[in-house]
Amino acid sequence: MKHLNLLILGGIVVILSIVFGIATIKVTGKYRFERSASEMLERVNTRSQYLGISKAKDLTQNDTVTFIDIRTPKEFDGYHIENAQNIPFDRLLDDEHIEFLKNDQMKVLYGSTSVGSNAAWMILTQYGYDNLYVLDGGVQDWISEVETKDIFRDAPVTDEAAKFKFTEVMNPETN
Amino acid sequence: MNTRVILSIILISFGSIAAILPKQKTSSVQLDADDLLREIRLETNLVSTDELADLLINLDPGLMLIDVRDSVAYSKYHLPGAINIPLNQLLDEKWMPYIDQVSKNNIFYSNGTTLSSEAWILTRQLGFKNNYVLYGGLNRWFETIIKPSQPGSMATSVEIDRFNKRKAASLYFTGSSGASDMNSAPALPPVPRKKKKRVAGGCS
Amino acid sequence: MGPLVPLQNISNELNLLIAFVIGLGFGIALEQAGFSSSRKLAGMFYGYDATVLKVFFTAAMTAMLGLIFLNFVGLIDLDIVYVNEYYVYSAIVGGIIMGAGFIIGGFCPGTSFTAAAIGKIDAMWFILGSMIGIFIFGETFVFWKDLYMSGYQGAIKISDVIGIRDGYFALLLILVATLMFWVAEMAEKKFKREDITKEI
Amino acid sequence: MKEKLRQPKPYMNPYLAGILLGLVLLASFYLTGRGLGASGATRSVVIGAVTSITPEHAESSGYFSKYLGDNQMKTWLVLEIAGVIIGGFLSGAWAGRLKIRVEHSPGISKRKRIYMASLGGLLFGFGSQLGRGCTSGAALTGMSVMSMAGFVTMMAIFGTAFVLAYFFRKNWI
Repeated sequence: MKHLNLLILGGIVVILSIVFGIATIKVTGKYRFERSASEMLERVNTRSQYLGISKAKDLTQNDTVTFIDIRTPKEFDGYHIENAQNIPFDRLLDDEHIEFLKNDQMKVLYGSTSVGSNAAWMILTQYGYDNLYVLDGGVQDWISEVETKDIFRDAPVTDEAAKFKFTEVMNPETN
Repeated sequence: MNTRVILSIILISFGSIAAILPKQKTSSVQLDADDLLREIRLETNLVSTDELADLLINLDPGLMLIDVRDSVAYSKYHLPGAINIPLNQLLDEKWMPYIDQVSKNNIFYSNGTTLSSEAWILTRQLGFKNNYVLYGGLNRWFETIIKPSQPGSMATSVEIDRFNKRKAASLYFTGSSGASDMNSAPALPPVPRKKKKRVAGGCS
Repeated sequence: MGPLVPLQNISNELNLLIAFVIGLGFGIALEQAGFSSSRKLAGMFYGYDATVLKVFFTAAMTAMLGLIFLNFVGLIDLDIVYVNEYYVYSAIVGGIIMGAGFIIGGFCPGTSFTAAAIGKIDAMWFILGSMIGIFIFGETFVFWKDLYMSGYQGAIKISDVIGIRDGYFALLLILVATLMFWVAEMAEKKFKREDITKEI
Repeated sequence: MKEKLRQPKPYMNPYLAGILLGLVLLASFYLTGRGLGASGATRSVVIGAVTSITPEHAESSGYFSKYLGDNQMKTWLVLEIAGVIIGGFLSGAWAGRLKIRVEHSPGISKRKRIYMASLGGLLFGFGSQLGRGCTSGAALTGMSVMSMAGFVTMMAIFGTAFVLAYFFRKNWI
């Protein structure tokens, strides 16, 4: 019979370890992405997340839209779009912002360039949040476009626009 | 109640639970949101145009340039030796051995940094390694390497030294030899052998 | 997230230390089960002692259920865990030769090491014999090369072959094993050999 | 009382020993991703010996050259088998079963038993290379990961042993 209680003890240990496993996985699995990479690729290809500076300009008056500045608090204090909220890039997934990011309000991410805010948009969207947009162009473009010249360009300032006529530049004759 | 009966009861109960459990597709290799966030902030995946110029001039064998723009832009102009994987085809099966491998260092590039960093984020999230992004893309490549701007009179020796290096690189890339192999699309390199993920084991 | 060595890229030395500790557990489990006695091992084929059957299948089921539960809670990635590759003909022919070796020699490689460790000289001869057998295989490999490489099916699982889910196969195996345990205990009573079981 | 002490302890209940072995196997999967093994270690020892005695011969032979890379004595399986030997010794010492002897059925002589053991070993060594693993490497590990190779090898081993049992009953009962 001595072995019997050893067997039961073994059984209890196994059950405990499984419960422990379930408990730990709940904590560690917290940041698992909900959307698959291919789903994200389709969204990225539509380029629908980009918001031109002219459209964004009108939204600053609209209070149902919140601008999110992902730069550091110091840069944020230096200059930021009026009534924008500052969530630095590495704080985006913190618990305190979950409620805010979850609400169905329209939110526009912006940073010093559109690359950082675009990366933030990809992570948050793949993580499961919706109605997030990316300001096309960073704070420099906003300042030069909106604050100083006060003219509203329609064409987006996307950094993907080719600044050079690559082919001509390459031909030795025209150099 | 001998041990056999007790054991059978325990095993059958666990077995019936196991029968209804869904098979968890835990690809441990995939990154979670916080890992990806941390890696992006470290910016270890960015390659500067100067670094790329050195790699190209030294004909670094481990380098693989991947142009993520569409095929039209690629045929008009692409960096020497670059292959074309348009972003919308990035996760196609045929490109898997190129973007999920450990033998070469891939550098994604496009006109700017947006498309290439999107490509990088998608591949990194799937756990693929050895992928990098050309910071500034072709625009910056042209601003710095092909047509470097003359540093001001107050420039430090470092800036002057860098300008000369860039000037030399510009000649290398725009000289007659450089221009000719530019538009001939290179033959697709051999498919790099993908490391078997499964652990070796057993007695074989 | 297991398995740790490949995923957390643990150093080779630590991996070898893990191998040694696992070997310790393996040796203790084998010796405690009585596998260090060839007559106890052979008992399964003559009915008087079905220890091999009980220990083997209980161990296989415990590990199988363990893997299923660990996978479910996401603590192990089964795509990385090694699954033996299936070469049809060499598995069968190799198994037949090993079966003959088992009934003649009374040991299998693992149990022979355990038996040798507690002083069984016949186990030491068994180990020597297996070394010679491996050497002969190496020397005459050219004859068996095509048999050795033929019939490659990849690392397929039984659940794929039958076409049921892993969990169902585990339950099926448990039911079959429970039946076998019952039959084995019946056989132990029927083919009782007091003289042998008392001695070993 | 002294006599009582000399009496070796009884074997553990087979089901409990099975669970213990199963947990060791599970630990091996969780820690290293691979199961247990034994015949691979014997092969490494053989290859280690062959390469040290006649290195050129080792390179030339088709089978051994496959394993020539790293130092054969520092491989996973050899360390594991070192653990098995010491684990077996400790468990034998604890249970009082340490005794230098030849265990054989009364029906046969020591000499015959040793012949049989070496012949059995030879067959097992040969078969384990052909079948890519023995009862612990291919059969037990294979069964726990539900591999077809493990299942077939196990059926072949136990099946053949059962069939041939009648012809070798003189050695055992």
